[in-house]
Amino acid sequence: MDAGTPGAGADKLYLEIEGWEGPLDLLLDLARRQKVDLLRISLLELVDAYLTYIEEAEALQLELAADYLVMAAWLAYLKSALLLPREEQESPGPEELALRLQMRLQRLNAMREAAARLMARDRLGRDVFPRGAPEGLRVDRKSRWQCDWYDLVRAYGGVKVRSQPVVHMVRERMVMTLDSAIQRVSSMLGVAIDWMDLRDFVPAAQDSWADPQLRRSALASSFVAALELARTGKAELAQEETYGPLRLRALKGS
Amino acid sequence: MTEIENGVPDDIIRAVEATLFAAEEPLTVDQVATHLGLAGKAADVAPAFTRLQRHYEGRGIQLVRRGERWHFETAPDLAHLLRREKEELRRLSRAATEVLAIVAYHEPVSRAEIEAIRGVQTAKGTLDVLMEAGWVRVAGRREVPGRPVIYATTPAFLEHFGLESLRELPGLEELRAAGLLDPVDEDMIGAALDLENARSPQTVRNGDD
Amino acid sequence: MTEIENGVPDDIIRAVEATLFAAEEPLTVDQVATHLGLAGKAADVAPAFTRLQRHYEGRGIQLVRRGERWHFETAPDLAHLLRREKEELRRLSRAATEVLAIVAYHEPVSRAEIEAIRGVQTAKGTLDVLMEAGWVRVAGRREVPGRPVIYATTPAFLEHFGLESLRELPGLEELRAAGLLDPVDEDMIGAALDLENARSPQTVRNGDD
Repeated sequence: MDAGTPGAGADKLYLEIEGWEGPLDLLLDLARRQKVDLLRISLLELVDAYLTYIEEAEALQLELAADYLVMAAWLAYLKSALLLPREEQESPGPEELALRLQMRLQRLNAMREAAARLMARDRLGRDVFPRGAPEGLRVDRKSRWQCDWYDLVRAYGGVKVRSQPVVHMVRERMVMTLDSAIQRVSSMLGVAIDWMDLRDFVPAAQDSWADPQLRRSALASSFVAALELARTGKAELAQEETYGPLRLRALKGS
Repeated sequence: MTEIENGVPDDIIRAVEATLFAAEEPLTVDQVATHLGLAGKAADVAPAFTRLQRHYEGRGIQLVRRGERWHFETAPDLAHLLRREKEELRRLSRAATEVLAIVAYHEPVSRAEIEAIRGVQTAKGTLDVLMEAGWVRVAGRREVPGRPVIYATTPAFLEHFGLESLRELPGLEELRAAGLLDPVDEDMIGAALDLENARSPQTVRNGDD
Repeated sequence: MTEIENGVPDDIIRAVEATLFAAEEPLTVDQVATHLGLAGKAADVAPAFTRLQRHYEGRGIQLVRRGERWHFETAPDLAHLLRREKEELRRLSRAATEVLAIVAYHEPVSRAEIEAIRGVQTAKGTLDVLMEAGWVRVAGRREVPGRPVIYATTPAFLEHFGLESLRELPGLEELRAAGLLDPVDEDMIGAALDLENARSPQTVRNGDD
């Protein structure tokens, strides 16, 4: 309420009405002015006080919220019901309604007082204080990355396999080259102690050598390799009959 | 108790003390246990809290429990020495303080129920202010026609107002005993508006209860 | 001392305790005295500091003096509680593993070179992860146009993978022998054979060694 407003009674009333939190609030305030326990207030007196207030406000042509007027109408009804006994009593009767009104006022009053007590407690930040500069607790989530040697080298192998140029990748050309045949035949001869059949130089028919075409190329390359090794004096060849097994062995002293 | 009062406290007590002291917000026993690498062993850690609480009794600092959470704060009787003028608490309107009290004493409670107690419509902003302050939260919906939103208080409410639990609300038992916290299902204003039909079936039923 | 150790501390001690606790920064004896309305009576207040300091000895919290200012802090031996590290084991992604392998086999290597070898663009984040893991470091810039950053492995890399030096990483021949270059489909057979062809001259030469 603005205390600076020139304080005629009418102004005061107006300002107070503005300050109420609804008609029940106004009613509660009027009830408290009787200065008795809410259970023992005079309801008729309370109704009169309320109606007087509203009438004065209307006389001053103050704008009142509709619910104040509704409350006034209801209170007027209650008052008449209380004063004028009727033959056919409605249910609930006026005494019951009056009791309920009292209960409403008590409830609101209880909450108003509870609010005041709540606000008056030792409040954090006003009366009691938390630590001013807490260090704070931090949980740093740190990733510990896992990777082992096998993953690493395998990954590199994967990259290498993937990144090889693929231009020569034609199936028909899956062959054993002469170079590799020479290397293979000469290294095998190096450890052989007896004659070896040329066909034994061809890799076993398994895994990547399972392809018969590839094995034929290997046989051919091995044959040329055998001739080459013989030519350079590193091996000798023998064939007992035409189309018979071609055998070779390392030349001693080579 | 003696090893706390007179001697060196044990490791768990020291660790709990340091953790709560350094924490930026109140912590539950579980949270402290987890922080100390004792997750799931709250039962081993819990006694340290009550021992610490007793140790700090009467000192300038207290260890307090608010709901499930614990924190250190200054002793309330020193308020006059510590109060800082510059730090103005948010001033709550009368409407807001009333609504807060109604939520706390009746929770969970719908807006219609709050309005029934106050006999006036509650501005949306009032609940917003309380939620912004962190004291009130939406606690779901009531499973009745219209499924109204219901409100309840938060742990921060207990912390701010220094309550171990809602059971500590001032006068709670008396109010309950006087029937002043019973559910309000009667809208007097509505009944008044409905003057001619005022003696509606519901009202009669209520009267018969 | 007894009234502190065993009983209720006196009012000044309590007030100093609470003031230092709630303070946002370390305070001098004078500042605390002024705050308590005892300006100019620092001599009356000062003993409370040393008594408090002694009270907190061995506890989880300590009252410490830094220069002229006093403040509470967590006991030094409990400092590890303030910053706890929680380690999460995470497997390196395939992409990251490949990049790591390329760095290890080719170091120092620029990002563009890594991408050329992998044949795929390398997300910046991948290298970041490897640096976070502590296995890869920035090893400078290559003195070519654009001065690209180049990467290399760290000692932690060798340690983690149990290597004395990068030379211990298996060569391609060894990878093949271990089946790590095994083609995954038919077309790859050709690639593998070509690879063998490519290496053949060296192999022959090696044989001659």
